[in-house]
Amino acid sequence: MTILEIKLCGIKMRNPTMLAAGILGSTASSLNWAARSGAGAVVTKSFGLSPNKGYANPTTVEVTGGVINAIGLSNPGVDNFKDELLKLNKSVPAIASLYGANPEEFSEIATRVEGLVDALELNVSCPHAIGGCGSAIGQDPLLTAEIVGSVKKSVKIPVFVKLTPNVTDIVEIALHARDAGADALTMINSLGPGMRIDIETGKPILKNKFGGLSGPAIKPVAIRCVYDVFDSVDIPIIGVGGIRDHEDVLEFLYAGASCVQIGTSIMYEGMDIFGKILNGLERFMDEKGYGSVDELVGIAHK
Amino acid sequence: MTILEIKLCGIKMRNPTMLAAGILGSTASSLNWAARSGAGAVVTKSFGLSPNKGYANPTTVEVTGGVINAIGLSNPGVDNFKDELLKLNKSVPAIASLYGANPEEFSEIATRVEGLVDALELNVSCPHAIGGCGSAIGQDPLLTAEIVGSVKKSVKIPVFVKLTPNVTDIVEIALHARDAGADALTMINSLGPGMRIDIETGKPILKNKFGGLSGPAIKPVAIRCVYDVFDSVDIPIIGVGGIRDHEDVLEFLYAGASCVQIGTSIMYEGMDIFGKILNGLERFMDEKGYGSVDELVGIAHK
Amino acid sequence: MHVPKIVKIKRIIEESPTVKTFIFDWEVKNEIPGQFMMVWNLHDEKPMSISMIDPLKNEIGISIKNIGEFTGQVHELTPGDKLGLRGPYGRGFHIAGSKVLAVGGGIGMAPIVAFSEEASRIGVDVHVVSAASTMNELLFDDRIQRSRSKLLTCTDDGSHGLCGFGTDLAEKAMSEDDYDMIVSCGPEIMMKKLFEMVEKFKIPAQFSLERYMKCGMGLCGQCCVDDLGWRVCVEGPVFWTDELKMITEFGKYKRDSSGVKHSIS
Amino acid sequence: MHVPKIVKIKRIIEESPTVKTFIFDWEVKNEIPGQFMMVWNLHDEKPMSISMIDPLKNEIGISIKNIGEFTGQVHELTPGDKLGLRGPYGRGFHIAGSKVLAVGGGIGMAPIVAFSEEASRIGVDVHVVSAASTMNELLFDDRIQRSRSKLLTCTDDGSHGLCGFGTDLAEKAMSEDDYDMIVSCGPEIMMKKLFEMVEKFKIPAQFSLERYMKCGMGLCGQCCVDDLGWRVCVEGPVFWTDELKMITEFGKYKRDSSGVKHSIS
Ligand SMILES: Cc1cc2nc3c(=O)[nH]c(=O)nc-3n(C[C@H](O)[C@H](O)[C@H](O)COP(=O)(O)OP(=O)(O)OC[C@H]3O[C@@H](n4cnc5c(N)ncnc54)[C@H](O)[C@@H]3O)c2cc1C
Ligand SMILES: Cc1cc2nc3c(=O)[nH]c(=O)nc-3n(C[C@H](O)[C@H](O)[C@H](O)COP(=O)(O)OP(=O)(O)OC[C@H]3O[C@@H](n4cnc5c(N)ncnc54)[C@H](O)[C@@H]3O)c2cc1C
Ligand SMILES: Cc1cc2nc3c(=O)[nH]c(=O)nc-3n(C[C@H](O)[C@H](O)[C@H](O)COP(=O)(O)O)c2cc1C
Ligand SMILES: Cc1cc2nc3c(=O)[nH]c(=O)nc-3n(C[C@H](O)[C@H](O)[C@H](O)COP(=O)(O)O)c2cc1C
Ligand code: FES
Ligand code: FES
Repeated sequence: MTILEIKLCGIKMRNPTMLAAGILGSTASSLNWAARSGAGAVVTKSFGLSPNKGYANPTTVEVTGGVINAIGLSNPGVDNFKDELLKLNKSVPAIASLYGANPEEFSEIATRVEGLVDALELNVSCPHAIGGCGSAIGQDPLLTAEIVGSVKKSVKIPVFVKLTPNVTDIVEIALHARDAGADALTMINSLGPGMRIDIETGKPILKNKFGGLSGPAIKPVAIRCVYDVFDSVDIPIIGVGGIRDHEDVLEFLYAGASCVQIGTSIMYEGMDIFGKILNGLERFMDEKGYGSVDELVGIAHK
Repeated sequence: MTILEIKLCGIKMRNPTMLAAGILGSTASSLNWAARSGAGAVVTKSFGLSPNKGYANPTTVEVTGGVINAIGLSNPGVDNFKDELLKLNKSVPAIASLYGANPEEFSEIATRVEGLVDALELNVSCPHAIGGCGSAIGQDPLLTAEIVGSVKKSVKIPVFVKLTPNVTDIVEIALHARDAGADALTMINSLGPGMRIDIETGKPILKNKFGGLSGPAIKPVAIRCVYDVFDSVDIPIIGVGGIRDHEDVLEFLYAGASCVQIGTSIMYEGMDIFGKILNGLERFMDEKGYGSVDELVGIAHK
Repeated sequence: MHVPKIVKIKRIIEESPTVKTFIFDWEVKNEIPGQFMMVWNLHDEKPMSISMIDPLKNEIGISIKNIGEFTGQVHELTPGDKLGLRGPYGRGFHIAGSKVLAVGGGIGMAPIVAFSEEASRIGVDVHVVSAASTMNELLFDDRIQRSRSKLLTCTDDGSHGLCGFGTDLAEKAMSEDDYDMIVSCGPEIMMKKLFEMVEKFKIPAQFSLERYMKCGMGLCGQCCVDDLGWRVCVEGPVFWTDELKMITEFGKYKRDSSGVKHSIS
Repeated sequence: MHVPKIVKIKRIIEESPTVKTFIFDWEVKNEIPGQFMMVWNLHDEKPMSISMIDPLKNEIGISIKNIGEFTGQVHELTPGDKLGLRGPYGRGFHIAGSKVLAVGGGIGMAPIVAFSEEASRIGVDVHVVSAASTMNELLFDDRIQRSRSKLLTCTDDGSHGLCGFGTDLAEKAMSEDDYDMIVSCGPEIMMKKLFEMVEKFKIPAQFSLERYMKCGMGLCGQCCVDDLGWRVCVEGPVFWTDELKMITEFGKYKRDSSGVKHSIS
């Protein structure tokens, strides 16, 4: 056992990093690649009941400090995705990210994949989902609670709930998710949403016009969300938003995250980002004499 | 008359740029400096009824793509600030930014400075104000409307309302402000709020722990807010958030802003930023054959 | 920054009844044959190989075959019309060896002609196998000849050059000549056959793959291939045979925009 | 990035009963005497001039006079304790001329000693007027002498050197010697008097100003001075007499942390 090992809702992880949902997570192959590259766990691209092409291109565009994206939750649907889940090499825990339009849809998908993964992450926070599937849910505390409650009744594996920062009060949503039975909270999904307009043509560049902001630019907001929720909610927090190096990971742990997810920065650093971060983290803990990741969690509150 | 000239709520401006509230706006001298440097209008630092020291340092810290700040609305109070307003050289329109805890306070301050400025900007959106003065108001549509209504009854000069992006639905707040009589909307105040934690000590760096995020990192969100509100509200919008060059200004105009404010990027570019942006803007308009700024407003909606 | 840059179409060359080349002013830095651009026509955005690189005139070109909505729209544009380009993306062809066989099929000739020009320029002896369905779909003959590469053509219907597939002609060339390396772009079944051939002849080779692309910048995972998960937009689109051996889906299937698999035939 | 970097106090030098110098390992790039650091003691953050720059050992120092809550807290620290530093900030002293008079009063000696060391090192003949209230508050004598600058001292109570103010001693020096330039840092009333003196003697001069600072990076406007609005943290803290003539509040008043004016006396 190394000093990086952690336990999250009973799930053993060899280190506190995960591949974030929707970044290279559409196939078993790329999820396995993330695992081979060092990720302590992998989260799939969010999938729903039926195949979804998502939005037409352009679906991503870079901005200062990150990207805005409106992929639109493209995925081959739960049945096709089960084939992918079956091919996961299982070297690290796998978390299935789900989306749906209502409690029944969420529970249906959850039940179908329960046997193939170690935990579920409910995506109620995509800022550009079609047909009320995304943050329309996560911005409504009661609807969020209803969905979490429904999924919790349907499955036995841990259920994480991924929250949107695009609300007046994220603590309120977090409390509702916790009360409905969430085992952990993932924070944050992409922010805004944001828009980028082309100067020459005056056109919004994304086909969907606006998309969620992710990358280093959103890190301060993610850190604050984790910090605030840590103070009022007693379930583990999975921190995500703008992580690019091991210092960013430390910041999330200090704020109160038990572990972290990494997404957009893979665009800058490639899959090697996991190895680089783990080296940095282990060196730091070694130098400072920390014996386990848990000792780092919540330090900023002391 | 140059092609950059605009009219905002009846106020003639030689160009569509303003100094944003709270950046170098605490004295007549620095406001006059911004005017000398090219700003088409200047907005003061927000001031309240009595002197306010704000938070202790650190009050600002840089992050990727901008800064987070928790200055805490430090100001010498309306009576001292009137001395500053009297020393404005009046070469460009001056806008007084006010804050208060309730409708009465807002109206009181508004009345006292009405004769000294060309318009008011109500700051109901500071994400780190003491005692419910800031975004606690701007996140509540009814309270916002009440304050706007009260100020509108007290003064005759145009009243701008500055909105916070840190709400689930900015269009709802914008509509309430408009219905209460706002003459224009300024969008956006700083975002988040955000937090930055020091790696060595585990301490949040800002004394107030969290602060508003500003600078290029927030531009995509500001653009989206302007775009969305332009679609549903028929009063002029003053765009602000992350502007660093004339292309950023164009993006705001295309999204629907009638003019813009510039804040954080003065840290990168100095006061020369106004001159640089105006040159860029005039050259662009000249090359493309635009005859007035108005022609650019809202192009992204076509 | 991964942001489309709006450029005006400078010239359009009608290469064949279905293919047009669009030329743009573009500050050439280190664009490499085999790399691609994301091309935005203000409605949709799709990957297109760079088919022409002129570092002296600072021009690049892309060659588009009209096969659907997007390519149809672009074909309707005229000089002066605007497109948004971002790139170059991906890993292009590595130029190595002194005698190289370049095999292109159909619109796959786009990166191949750019490769043959670039490689010839630095002194490599390039033989180009250009394959098309019929004579007037043969692409870039003149540019290949001007680049002093040797041109070998074939058509499915025998209307020009050898009657047969590009792989037949390539096999002939490989048995008659000693090549240091092969590069290829074209229909995946053609490349799959060629791949088996170069294994037999034991010649190092690079192949340019096509997969559905959304971001083009290595984020969305839409273009990832089994079993290694590599992103065709970043780790590809050009792969060595060593790498292709680990891309188990090569020649078998590819995924569409929702991620559903479709077999290649 | 304007972010505090945590450093450990390497050594502490007790300069006088009220002043301590704190030395840190710091990669010296182009720190200039007259520039300042924002010093964070994990509770508050305040501006402090750089009083020592050692590009060989890669060390810098700041010298702090204990006058209130923050400075008191920092005085309680011991070697190994942590402080956060960001900077260097502002425009330092411009080194020019071959014979320079440097006038420091009280803790204003902090940038002056750094200046005299740096200027001497490159061959400038520096005469330093060091003024303090009383003998054991005279700062940095040893360093000034070691730097081969000429040291002239005075104390308000006559306990060492000339009995009188720094301005008296400076006037004496200026009438006896020809200086190409004057630099000064100290109480603003002292500098105001010196400013009038150099006008009379027609010698170019630079003065280092103090104003209340929050951001230190040119954003908040807390340190802006009348009438031009310049930011002391960016356009200053060192100003030429030409510039000072346009800083009409110089010697008259300064603003506190809420922006309320207080007259200087
Ligand atoms: C790296 C790369 C380089 C390419 N270079 C060229 C080129 O030089 N010239 C050329 O004509 N074509 C090229 N293509 C193929 C080109 O992108 C598609 O033919 C084009 O997008 C079809 O669009 P459509 O709307 O006209 O047809 P559709 O009817 O939309 O699609 C026809 C077929 O094209 C493919 N396709 C559609 N959209 C995409 C997409 N976003 N990404 C990848 N494939 C897609 C699919 O297989 C689809 O079945 C390249 C593709 C890739 C991946
Ligand atoms: C550019 C610059 C360089 C300085 N260099 C030095 C130095 O080398 N050594 C040194 O001992 N002191 C220096 N000072 C002054 C030092 O910053 C203050 O004396 C110190 O902040 C006082 O803090 P306190 O809490 O101990 O005292 P307080 O009781 O808080 O303040 C005493 C006085 O210090 C001043 N002060 C307080 N806070 C600030 C602030 N944030 N910014 C500016 N002035 C403030 C005010 O005039 C106040 O009345 C410098 C100031 C500036 C602006
Ligand atoms: C291209 C892209 C696709 C994403 N898809 C999903 C998704 O399917 N489900 C989800 O919960 N989050 C999705 N996200 C959000 C990320 O998981 C993550 O919460 C966010 O990007 C912030 O982290 P980062 O800054 O490290 O990317 C996506 C983000 C990006 C950039
Ligand atoms: C240091 C600082 C102080 C600010 N003070 C105020 C203020 O007093 N009142 C206000 O309405 N907005 C204030 N703001 C917000 C700005 O006016 C502006 O809305 C925001 O910073 C986004 O624009 P920017 O990215 O160009 O800075 C402040 C911002 C900064 C960085
Ligand atoms: S197209 Fe998005 S990762 Fe390749
Ligand atoms: S201290 Fe903020 S501008 Fe100088």
